[in-house]
Amino acid sequence: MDKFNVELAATIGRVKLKNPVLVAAGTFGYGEEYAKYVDLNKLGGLIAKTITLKPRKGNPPPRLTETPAGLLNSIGLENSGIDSFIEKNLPFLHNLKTALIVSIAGENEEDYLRLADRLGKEKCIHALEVNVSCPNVNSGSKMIGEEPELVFSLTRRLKEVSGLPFFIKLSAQIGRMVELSQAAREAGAEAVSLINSIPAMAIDVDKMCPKLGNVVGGLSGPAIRAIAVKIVWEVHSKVDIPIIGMGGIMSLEDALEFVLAGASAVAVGTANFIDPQVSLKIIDELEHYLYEKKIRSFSELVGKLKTGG
Amino acid sequence: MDKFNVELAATIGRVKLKNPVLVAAGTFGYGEEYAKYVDLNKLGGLIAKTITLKPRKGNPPPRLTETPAGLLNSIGLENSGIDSFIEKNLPFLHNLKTALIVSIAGENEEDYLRLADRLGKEKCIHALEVNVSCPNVNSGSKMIGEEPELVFSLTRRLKEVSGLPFFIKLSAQIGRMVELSQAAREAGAEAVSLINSIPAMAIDVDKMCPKLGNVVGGLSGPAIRAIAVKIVWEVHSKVDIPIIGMGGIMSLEDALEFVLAGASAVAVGTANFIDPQVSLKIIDELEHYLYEKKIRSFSELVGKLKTGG
Amino acid sequence: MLHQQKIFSPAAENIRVKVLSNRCIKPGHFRLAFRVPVSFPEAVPGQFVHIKVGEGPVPLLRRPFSISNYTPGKIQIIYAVVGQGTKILSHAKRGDYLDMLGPAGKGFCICEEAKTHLLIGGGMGAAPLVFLARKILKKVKKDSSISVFLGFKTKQEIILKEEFAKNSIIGLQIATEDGSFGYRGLVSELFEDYLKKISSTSKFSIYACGPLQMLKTVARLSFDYDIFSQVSMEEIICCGVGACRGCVIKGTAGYMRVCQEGPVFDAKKISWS
Amino acid sequence: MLHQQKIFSPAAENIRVKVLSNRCIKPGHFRLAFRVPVSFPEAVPGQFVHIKVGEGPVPLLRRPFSISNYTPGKIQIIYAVVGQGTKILSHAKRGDYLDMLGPAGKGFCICEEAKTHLLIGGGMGAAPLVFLARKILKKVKKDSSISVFLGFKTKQEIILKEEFAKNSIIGLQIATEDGSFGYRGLVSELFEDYLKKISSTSKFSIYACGPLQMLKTVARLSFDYDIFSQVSMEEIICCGVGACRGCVIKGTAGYMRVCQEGPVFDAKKISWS
Ligand SMILES: Cc1cc2nc3c(=O)[nH]c(=O)nc-3n(C[C@H](O)[C@H](O)[C@H](O)COP(=O)(O)OP(=O)(O)OC[C@H]3O[C@@H](n4cnc5c(N)ncnc54)[C@H](O)[C@@H]3O)c2cc1C
Ligand SMILES: Cc1cc2nc3c(=O)[nH]c(=O)nc-3n(C[C@H](O)[C@H](O)[C@H](O)COP(=O)(O)OP(=O)(O)OC[C@H]3O[C@@H](n4cnc5c(N)ncnc54)[C@H](O)[C@@H]3O)c2cc1C
Ligand SMILES: Cc1cc2nc3c(=O)[nH]c(=O)nc-3n(C[C@H](O)[C@H](O)[C@H](O)COP(=O)(O)O)c2cc1C
Ligand SMILES: Cc1cc2nc3c(=O)[nH]c(=O)nc-3n(C[C@H](O)[C@H](O)[C@H](O)COP(=O)(O)O)c2cc1C
Ligand code: FES
Ligand code: FES
Repeated sequence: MDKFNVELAATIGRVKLKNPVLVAAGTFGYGEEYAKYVDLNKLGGLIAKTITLKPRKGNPPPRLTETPAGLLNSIGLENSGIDSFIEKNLPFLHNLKTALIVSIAGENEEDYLRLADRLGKEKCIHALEVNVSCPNVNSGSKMIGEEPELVFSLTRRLKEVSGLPFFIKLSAQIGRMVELSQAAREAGAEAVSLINSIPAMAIDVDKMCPKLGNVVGGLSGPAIRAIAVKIVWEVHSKVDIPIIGMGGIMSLEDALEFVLAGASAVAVGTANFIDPQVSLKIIDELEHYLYEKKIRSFSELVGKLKTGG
Repeated sequence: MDKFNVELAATIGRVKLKNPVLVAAGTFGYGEEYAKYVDLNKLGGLIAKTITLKPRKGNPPPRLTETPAGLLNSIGLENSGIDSFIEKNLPFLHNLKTALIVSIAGENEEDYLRLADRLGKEKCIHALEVNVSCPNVNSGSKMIGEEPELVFSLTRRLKEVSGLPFFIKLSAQIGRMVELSQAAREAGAEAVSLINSIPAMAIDVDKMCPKLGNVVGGLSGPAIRAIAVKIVWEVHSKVDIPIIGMGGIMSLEDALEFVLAGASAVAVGTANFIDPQVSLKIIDELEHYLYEKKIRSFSELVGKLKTGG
Repeated sequence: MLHQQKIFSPAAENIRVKVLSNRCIKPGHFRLAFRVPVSFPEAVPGQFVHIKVGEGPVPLLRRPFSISNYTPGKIQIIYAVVGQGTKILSHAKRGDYLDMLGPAGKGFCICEEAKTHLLIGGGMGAAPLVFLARKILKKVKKDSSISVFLGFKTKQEIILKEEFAKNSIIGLQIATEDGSFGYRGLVSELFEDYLKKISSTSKFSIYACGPLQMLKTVARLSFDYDIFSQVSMEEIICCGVGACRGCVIKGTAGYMRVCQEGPVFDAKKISWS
Repeated sequence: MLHQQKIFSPAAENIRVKVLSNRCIKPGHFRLAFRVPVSFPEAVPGQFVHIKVGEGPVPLLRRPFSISNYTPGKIQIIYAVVGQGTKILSHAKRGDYLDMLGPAGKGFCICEEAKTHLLIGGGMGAAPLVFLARKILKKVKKDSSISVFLGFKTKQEIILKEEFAKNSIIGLQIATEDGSFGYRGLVSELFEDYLKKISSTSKFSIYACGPLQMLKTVARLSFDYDIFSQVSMEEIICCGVGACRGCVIKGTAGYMRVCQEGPVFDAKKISWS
């Protein structure tokens, strides 16, 4: 075989990534925390932890518990708010030589619009991930991510305030992922991020109380992978929108499941906690894999699942 | 402490169980297969594998694959149909000294009604579990278990054809478990069975094809437990209907999570494959647990989760 | 062609068994022996035991292994380390306890009328054939012969050669894909070459265990030469008792459970396409 | 009361380390030593290492252990087997490799002006105090004293007694809940009794590690007697680098991360109610 260069670049609508491996929102802080363990510039991109307009103190501890092959968290979007983000975190992120995607969340449409407006003015941001599915915020009312009409309306209006590409992040808690993704597409979203952690709960049977201070949390990690892959495949089959796939990716093999199912890029979440370098390892192995399989470009793999019929 | 007798009996509406541990539909065949490994009469009850009007050959193999802490199956309701069930399986089940619950599924409302009508005439059946959420049947159209109105209408009509108690079995694939359970309650269902396996999928990245012949399957086992417990707790908090809790129960501790969250009884599924005697062990340990905690009656535990607020 | 006989499936048990030994017979390959009650049902070659490896939820399911020898009170299996489950099993030590369910499934039926018994094994498929050969030697008349054909990728992967070779009644031929030992090529090709040289195949009986592709070829040959053949099939085994219907393969008359109607099937009953 | 000093947190690494030994020091308790590069940042008592135990997804997270000794090129931890993760760790053998992240978090600051160093440990909380005592001995002036108070459930559970006892400068007192050794009662009661007999607590400094209830009492006593006190807190540690915000505890000025602002905190900064 002739030696050839493998093309790792990935495309999510208007967003070009040097490779398809991102780190997922909330699992990599604002990059800086991991800077001494990982060469951040090698990542396909970094999705910064969700920020809100005002500071949020997050949920009462305990915020974490393990379940079989899973992690249950109820961080509750603890963050210092957008002003602090722009002042303290953005300068560091600004210097990174990789795609920066910032995750935003609000209590209502206006919050999201103001966040997008502010962030739209920052040069170094490549896209915004719109978190409409955090299982850890009990606002009482319905989440935007539960209703296709709300997703449509929010996305439409976001596009009016900012030219940035928007990724709409949805969760498996709703059996309507196709409808929701369709709404995102019709309103002009660049992509959908699938999936957020799944609402779940664990109980300390000795103390007869919930293991998490917030009672309910979001389940992530290998336990949810098969559920996430199914959602990615279903949305890819039925909706014409790029997908960023995530949920339990621990290895190249796991990442490829998402890609074959239809994800144009993947994000590594929980696995960062176990091995901060896991994303770089996946990128390395992906290059070898493509070379050995004689596939010239990563993008050829996207959605290449053979389903017989 | 005075010695006292622990009361294990459980109540699901009109159905009385000698203890709260059942075996879940599809994971224990028709009892006979396990008879040489387990004293079936000690079970709280047996939910027989789902039967349909006509024989079904089920989905093409492979039908099983493992995921981290989970089992993905696409059996596809293989069964010999109701005539065969009544002729070949019921005589054996008839002699059991424990509650017999028969799971039924149909392609439409009429199927369910005819099944209920036929089975309503059999003396030895204590209740019917109405499977409206099997993730392995691609009928093309919407599943009854996806729409509260359909659940309501089906349950209503079932109650007209038979005096048997009905348990409506729902799945986590829908984020509307509360609405659906409410519909079941309003139509007079005896209970809801929560949860069926969750739609999921795994890919063989070497062959670039799905690991299951049916592409999609249902995820069960410890991986889904935290998701199931959350659903049970949510439905118990918001809907006044008895719940049979299931999803990843492998031990007494797991079973108690469901009970504290609000399940009046539990069903052991996937764990039977790993240890056929696991249900009997859980029953034994439950008795000891109650004794040590000085709880006189199992039913005192149901929904006893302390959530602070 | 001989008639198929009723394949024997005695009662099974689900018990804790004590490991007697677990020896590495070559890199990545182990022979594990464990004690069973003397009252334990007599196992038939081709049947399997279903073993819980490890304690945690990963791997979740039991793992099936063909019985490679049975004597009252003792069962032996031979296995290759291919994944997490077999890796954990390889750490079992003498004196450890394992949770075992078995003997499960239907084994090979030994055709007593047959004069020439042909055993074909690919890779780990050799494991149950050791037990089978021993049984045939015991059961059948002196004037009948046993020929064993084994196939491996390379010389390094050959297992159980000595077990067969030490019995002079058994004719043993080995194929390696790279030709590093014996016949160069697939064991099914070796077997076909053998059949081609035979004038009459009456009173022949075929027993095969190995990869699907090998079994396919052996089955086709058995049809061509009109020899009764039994093949041992693989699928993921879940309950192992016939309850879950997860282990089915396609048969000419519908799906059949590997753990119940099999793992050994009359080759004619399988849908090979 | 002495002023709190800046708690020192050097750079950390995420590396594969080689196990030097992993000895059972008493049933269910192990001392594990592993090699680190000589260039490895100097660890401070109270800091922890975050270790990946096992390969599979169960247990999923790393496990945190206080450093119980550091010498250039070598780190030691002492741990109790309490669940699956520590059970797996107990199987590590000399020569095995572990994936380690550390030294993580902020350690104890040794109050150089203090004359009387009071170390209080409950159960496994004794582990980092060995390292701390060694450091104090090195750093502080000859005229200062160290008193160590350890508490255990019963005599059988006592650990690290010899490590402290062998140094005559250290005053060691032990409490057991059942009175099977030393003082009968909780270590916090033993400590309270001690304080009651003291006329002046000026230039005292408290360092405590152990169960929450013990730390609570120690903190209250430190407030009552106006002694600067540092406590080592526990929460489930996930990332261990301050990114996930999963390990927070309630402080007087909001949530604080155990892995970043802690595990050692000025007792005054913690919301004890
Ligand atoms: C009836 C039968 C008899 C067998 N006899 C032997 C034998 O004598 N010696 C031997 O080395 N192997 C035998 N096998 C294969 C053996 O069961 C698998 O190699 C083993 O289960 C792999 O487990 P793992 O966790 O190490 O590998 P995994 O990482 O789980 O998988 C490796 C491979 O094994 C297959 N496998 C996994 N779980 C099962 C399961 N529950 N049932 C069947 N296949 C599975 C997978 O599809 C995969 O291809 C037999 C299989 C069957 C069905
Ligand atoms: C900063 C810090 C230092 C520690 N130092 C020591 C030490 O020197 N020696 C020692 O024996 N133990 C120490 N521990 C406790 C030790 O981390 C736990 O005992 C261990 O993680 C239990 O793992 P397991 O899988 O065996 O038990 P599990 O079955 O997982 O749990 C047993 C108990 O350990 C707790 N635990 C589980 N995972 C974690 C985690 N990631 N972080 C914190 N707690 C957890 C659980 O809440 C539970 O109460 C320390 C904990 C912290 C936070
Ligand atoms: C501790 C933790 C914090 C998270 N915080 C966020 C967040 O702030 N915003 C968000 O959109 N998703 C958040 N997530 C979800 C992840 O981005 C990801 O969607 C999910 O965990 C599934 O991927 P994984 O299984 O690889 O972790 C968080 C997940 C974890 C485990
Ligand atoms: C192999 C298999 C077959 C199943 N078949 C049925 C079925 O026929 N009808 C049904 O209602 N549920 C069926 N289920 C779902 C179980 O009854 C149960 O709801 C689910 O597996 C969750 O419980 P578990 O995690 O304990 O297995 C099946 C599950 C498995 C694993
Ligand atoms: S494994 Fe369950 S039927 Fe064969
Ligand atoms: S463990 Fe992640 S912030 Fe402390």
